[in-house]
Amino acid sequence: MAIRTYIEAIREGMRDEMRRDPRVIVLGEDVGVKGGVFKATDGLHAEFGEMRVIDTPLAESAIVGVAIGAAINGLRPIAEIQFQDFILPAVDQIISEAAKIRYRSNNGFSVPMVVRAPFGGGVHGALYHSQSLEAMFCHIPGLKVVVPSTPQDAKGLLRAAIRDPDPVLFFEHKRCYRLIRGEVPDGEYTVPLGCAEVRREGRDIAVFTYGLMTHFCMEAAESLARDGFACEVVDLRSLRPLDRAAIVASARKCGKVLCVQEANLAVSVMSEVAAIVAEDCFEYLDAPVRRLGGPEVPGVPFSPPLEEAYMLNTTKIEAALRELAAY
Amino acid sequence: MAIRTYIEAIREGMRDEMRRDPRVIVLGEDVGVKGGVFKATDGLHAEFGEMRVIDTPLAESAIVGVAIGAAINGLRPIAEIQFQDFILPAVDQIISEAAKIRYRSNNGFSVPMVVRAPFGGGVHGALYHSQSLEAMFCHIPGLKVVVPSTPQDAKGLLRAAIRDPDPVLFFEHKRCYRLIRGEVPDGEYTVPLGCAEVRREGRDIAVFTYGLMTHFCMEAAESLARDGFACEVVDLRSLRPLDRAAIVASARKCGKVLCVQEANLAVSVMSEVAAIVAEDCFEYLDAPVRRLGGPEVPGVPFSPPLEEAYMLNTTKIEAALRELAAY
Amino acid sequence: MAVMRPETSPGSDLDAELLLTMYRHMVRARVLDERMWVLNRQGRAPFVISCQGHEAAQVGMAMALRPGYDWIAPYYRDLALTLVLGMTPRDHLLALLARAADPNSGGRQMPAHYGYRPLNIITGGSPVATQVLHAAGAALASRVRGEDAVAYTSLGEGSTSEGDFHEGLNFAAVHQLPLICVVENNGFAISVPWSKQGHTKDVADRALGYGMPGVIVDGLDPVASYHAMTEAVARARRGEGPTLIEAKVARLTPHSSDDDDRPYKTREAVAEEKAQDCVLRFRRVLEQRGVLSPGDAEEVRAQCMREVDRAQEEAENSPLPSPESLHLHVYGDQ
Amino acid sequence: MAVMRPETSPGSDLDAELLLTMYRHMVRARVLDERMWVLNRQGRAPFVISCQGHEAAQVGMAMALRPGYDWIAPYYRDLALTLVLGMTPRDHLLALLARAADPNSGGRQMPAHYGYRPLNIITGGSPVATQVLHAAGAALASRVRGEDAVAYTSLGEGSTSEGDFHEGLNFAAVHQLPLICVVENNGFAISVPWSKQGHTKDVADRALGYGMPGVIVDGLDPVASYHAMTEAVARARRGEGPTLIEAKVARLTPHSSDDDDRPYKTREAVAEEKAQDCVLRFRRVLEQRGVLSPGDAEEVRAQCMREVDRAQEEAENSPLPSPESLHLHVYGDQ
Ligand SMILES: Cc1ncc(C[n+]2csc(CCOP(=O)(O)OP(=O)(O)O)c2C)c(N)n1
Ligand SMILES: Cc1ncc(C[n+]2csc(CCOP(=O)(O)OP(=O)(O)O)c2C)c(N)n1
Ligand SMILES: [Mg+2]
Ligand SMILES: [Mg+2]
Repeated sequence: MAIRTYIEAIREGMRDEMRRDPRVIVLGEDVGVKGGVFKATDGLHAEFGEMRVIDTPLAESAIVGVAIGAAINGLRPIAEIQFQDFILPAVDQIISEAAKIRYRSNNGFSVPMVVRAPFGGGVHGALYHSQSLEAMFCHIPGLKVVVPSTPQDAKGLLRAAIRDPDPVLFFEHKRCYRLIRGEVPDGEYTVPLGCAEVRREGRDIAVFTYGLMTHFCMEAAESLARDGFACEVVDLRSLRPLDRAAIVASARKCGKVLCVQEANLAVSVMSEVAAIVAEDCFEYLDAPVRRLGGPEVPGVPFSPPLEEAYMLNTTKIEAALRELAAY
Repeated sequence: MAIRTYIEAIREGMRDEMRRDPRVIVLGEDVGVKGGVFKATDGLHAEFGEMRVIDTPLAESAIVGVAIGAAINGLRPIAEIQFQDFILPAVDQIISEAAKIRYRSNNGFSVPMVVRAPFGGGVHGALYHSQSLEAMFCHIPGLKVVVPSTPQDAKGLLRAAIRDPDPVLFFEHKRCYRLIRGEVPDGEYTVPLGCAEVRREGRDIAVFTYGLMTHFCMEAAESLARDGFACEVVDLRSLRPLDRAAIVASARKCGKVLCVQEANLAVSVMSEVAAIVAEDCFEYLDAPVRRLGGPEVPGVPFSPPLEEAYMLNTTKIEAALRELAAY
Repeated sequence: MAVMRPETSPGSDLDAELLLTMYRHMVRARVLDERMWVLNRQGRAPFVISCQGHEAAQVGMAMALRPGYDWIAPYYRDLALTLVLGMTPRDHLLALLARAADPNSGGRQMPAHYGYRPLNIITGGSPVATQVLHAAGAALASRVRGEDAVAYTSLGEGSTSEGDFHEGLNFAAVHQLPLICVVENNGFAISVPWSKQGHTKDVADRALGYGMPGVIVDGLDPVASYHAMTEAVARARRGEGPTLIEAKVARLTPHSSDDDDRPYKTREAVAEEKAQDCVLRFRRVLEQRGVLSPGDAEEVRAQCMREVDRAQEEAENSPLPSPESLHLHVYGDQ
Repeated sequence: MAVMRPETSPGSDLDAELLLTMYRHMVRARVLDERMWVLNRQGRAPFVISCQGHEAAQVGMAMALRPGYDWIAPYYRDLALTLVLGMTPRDHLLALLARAADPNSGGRQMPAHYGYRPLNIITGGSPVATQVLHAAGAALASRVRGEDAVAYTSLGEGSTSEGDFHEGLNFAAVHQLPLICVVENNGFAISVPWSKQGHTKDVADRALGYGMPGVIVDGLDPVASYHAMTEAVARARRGEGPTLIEAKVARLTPHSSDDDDRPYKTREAVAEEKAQDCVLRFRRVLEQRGVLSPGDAEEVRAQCMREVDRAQEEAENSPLPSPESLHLHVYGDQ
């Protein structure tokens, strides 16, 4: 096993799949010679050339729409959206088109395409380079939505996404890119979509989370462990479909539930997780479900005191856990 | 009080506000001479002229983006999107722009604009003329989202939306347009945004719903009442902000909760309602929260047997209520 | 790059066989289209949208393509186009009546939402102009594989106001993709006339902004349409990039069976368009040239009627989808 | 409609006072811009995006507008433009340092996201090209009220690939709105050259697709820019509709403080652009014409330095927003 950063794992995932399968292409803004604004595609242009690593015009609907057409005609495109915030001009292509093409053609056509985009705050990116907009896509049948939290998952899930027969939105937490390093297995492994991962076992409180927050939850759980409270930290990884069985199992086992996400809470992934718990764990609960998420404001502000006030961190999560432990 | 259909009430709401306030304009596809494909703007072009009732090019991002600019420069635009399904090309203007303009300018600018769009199924509209896409907007701070179920609310909420200082998405169930009639008060009343309405009081099961489903839930509740079960039917009306206090009050009072919506359930309005109940009503619940919604498929199919299988109706709701009553 | 207006006198240089084939295709589409309205008026089909007035353009264009090799991203008026490419009246009536055997969507979509894998006719949804990008993507994929297939896409003139039209044509121009985009300009987008969609006289002028050839063609003339398309296809196959073709056509019906065009279209304008009906016009041309002899036109029509009768019967006897099939084909790995 | 290339020899017909004002504005913007990079390199400002190389175009354009009356929807490079209109170095340094008193956003947005109510400078977000539609809407509102205010909007050449650019210009053309859209063409969108954004030689060709005048101007010449804008504004005020102006400028820095341009821009190209630096060039012109006497340029620069020093001090002493203010101004009725 090699040690890789999160972004190296993503880069290698793309590279390995491109070596393996000539149908895989990459397209997006600045993905060519520059190698992407975060360098996720660095080196791909040099290795695979202009035909397979395509600098597109500055037009997100085109990036996704062209990827859809290319997927229909036999390729396996990986479309990069420079920031998740800028996926919004492509929403019609994603929701009206990609998500519905298999269904509306009665299985005649399909869209094996990956849309990659960095999301999340904590990098002084302000309102439009910090958002966590995954919830809106998690509502839509026909899409799959994935958020890795570790290098191992980043590579394995990305490879699975590229091989998946349907459109997968692959959201990468930009703060993880260089912050998170870890072991990455050698060889051609994949990590299956649709499965949550228990990152830490416990029987007192079930913590459901994903992305960067996974790391904060692990730290908070660590801290509680010192006082004898055992938190089970579940990294959802796949936000659509959600791993309902895993959610129910951990919630039932622990009887107390904390849902943690960076995005604001209203009508979000953690609304759904809480709803699942409310539906399927009624007789097992020892406390009200608790949710912790971004505040009800339209984005992460730029100024450091505001950004800090906005973002969750280990301390805030720990406080919520202790409150729940005391219930 | 006069008797009006749902669509007449909407038309009168616009007309009355246009008479009252010269800043109010209407823009959209076919809203002029044709009076809109559903005839919602019928007569407005004749009364207010080309300058205030504007047939736009076929471009939804333009419709909303121009409305934003006009609102910033002092008008009160009502933008019509022909079908809610076709709001998706305008999502960037709605979420990146309209929703964030007040916040990002630190209160320097605001967007007093209404975006009207018909939604919902049951009219042989198939995948793209039947969707219920409101959930994605309910996630977004800075927006308000309204769905009336009666003519009285349609007119009163629409007037309140037009006078509101912020962007309001006003979604009208197209099946209600001519199906639902009812009394509409005379004079210049408004119905405040942000408030749910208890349509029927009861203490056995709290039913949360909105739009066309409100009528189906009322019928189902009627049927249960004959067997002595008293359902409280709460018409949410305002989906953002949700009336949390009203939800909690009815859920606590009844101890059993059924959430009913036409949209599919994952990461939806009823996920949030269930989550609120799970958070705030833990000690009051006598049964697991139940949700009833559209199936996990990408849209309402055209063929009658499929459309029927897709859509909720009184019978399906009644069955869920009886099951919950028996818990 | 300037906008071109190629001159072709109808039927000039094509042999009689080909002209006759064109005519048959036009009549077949017209007969089928009319039948769909009958079924609508009888209450047996809730929705019809029509190709009447667009047949000449579509037949001419379709005959310049290679069915099953080229990629096609059409729009809802392209009934005649799909018939020429190889779909059948039966296929379309199965869709109209929302039967399980509908090869476009298994009855899931509204009629006129074409999609047929064996012929590379890419499934279309309702949002207009999105298909332009799919066609560009399909063209890109053919190029990546080194094939000389072209991608065809079409849309109405009103739909060129959408951002996706711009992004698609711009992308195709930058990458010099083998894309042919046909705008079927019938003057109206539902009720909104071209003067409220664009400030240029011709839609083809939009091509100038993308540095690609814009071609204006008399879309009531199948031969002119065929020639324009043949040339655009040849250019595309040679790797010389995309073309925008504007076909000036007529909408002989209201927008759809849900529309009433009286508030926005004068009766005189309607009558004028009917007088220019492309099917009648082409019949007269062929009769003058002796390609159609007396009685031939009636015979062509009768043949088409018989085919459509048979197709209707088959479609009507074909089962509706089962309610359980609602849940199928959301994902490929289910 | 053809694309126009008006010829103006720099400084031809304007009086010395005006030329000097232009020069002062250009230097002031440059000095402020350079200071922002210093603060960035010192670690006191996490993000800078620059107007260096765009000053001539922006100053010329801005001087043709009526501040506080016309509506302005600028983009992130328009530092010089906003200064001419009436914003101050202090305003911008408050934004750079994310202070509560930042009049653009109270420190909420990244620097260079301009917005200033008293001057009708419409708040901008980060997604490119969306502002074109806001400007069209503002122009529409002025027209509805019968005012002769114009709306100005600007964006980079790469951003013209977005659908919103198309929809905005098309809307403005159809409704003949008083909109002036300026494309500041610096040849690159981050790393992507114009040849990968559009297949026309000039960006102004895009105007042809909308039936509006397209004007190409030497954006390194403030006088040419001023003239082109003056004419477009006059046309717009007279109700004669929108204009697209392409200003050929240079990007003298990497895209932003986060970018490294070495992988995609040769050092020779960079050196060539630096040699054409519009501030130096205009200085030489004014010196040749005797508008600037020996020592004047140094004095102008020194004055600007003093102003920027003072502004920096004020900004640095200004408080950051309080954490509680995070929750303010989500809705107006809170
Ligand atoms: C994105 C989107 N907006 C609106 C509609 C509703 N709509 C369907 S067809 C149509 C008019 C299209 O006119 P045009 O492009 O000229 O094509 P035509 O029908 O005249 O052939 C409209 C507005 C739609 N289908 N998609
Ligand atoms: C919708 C959207 N997509 C992507 C970006 C990221 N981005 C910021 S600036 C930029 C390049 C803009 O280039 P251009 O329009 O030429 O303007 P310039 O910076 O050269 O002045 C990109 C891709 C964005 N801000 N918005
Ligand atoms: Mg048309
Ligand atoms: Mg540029």
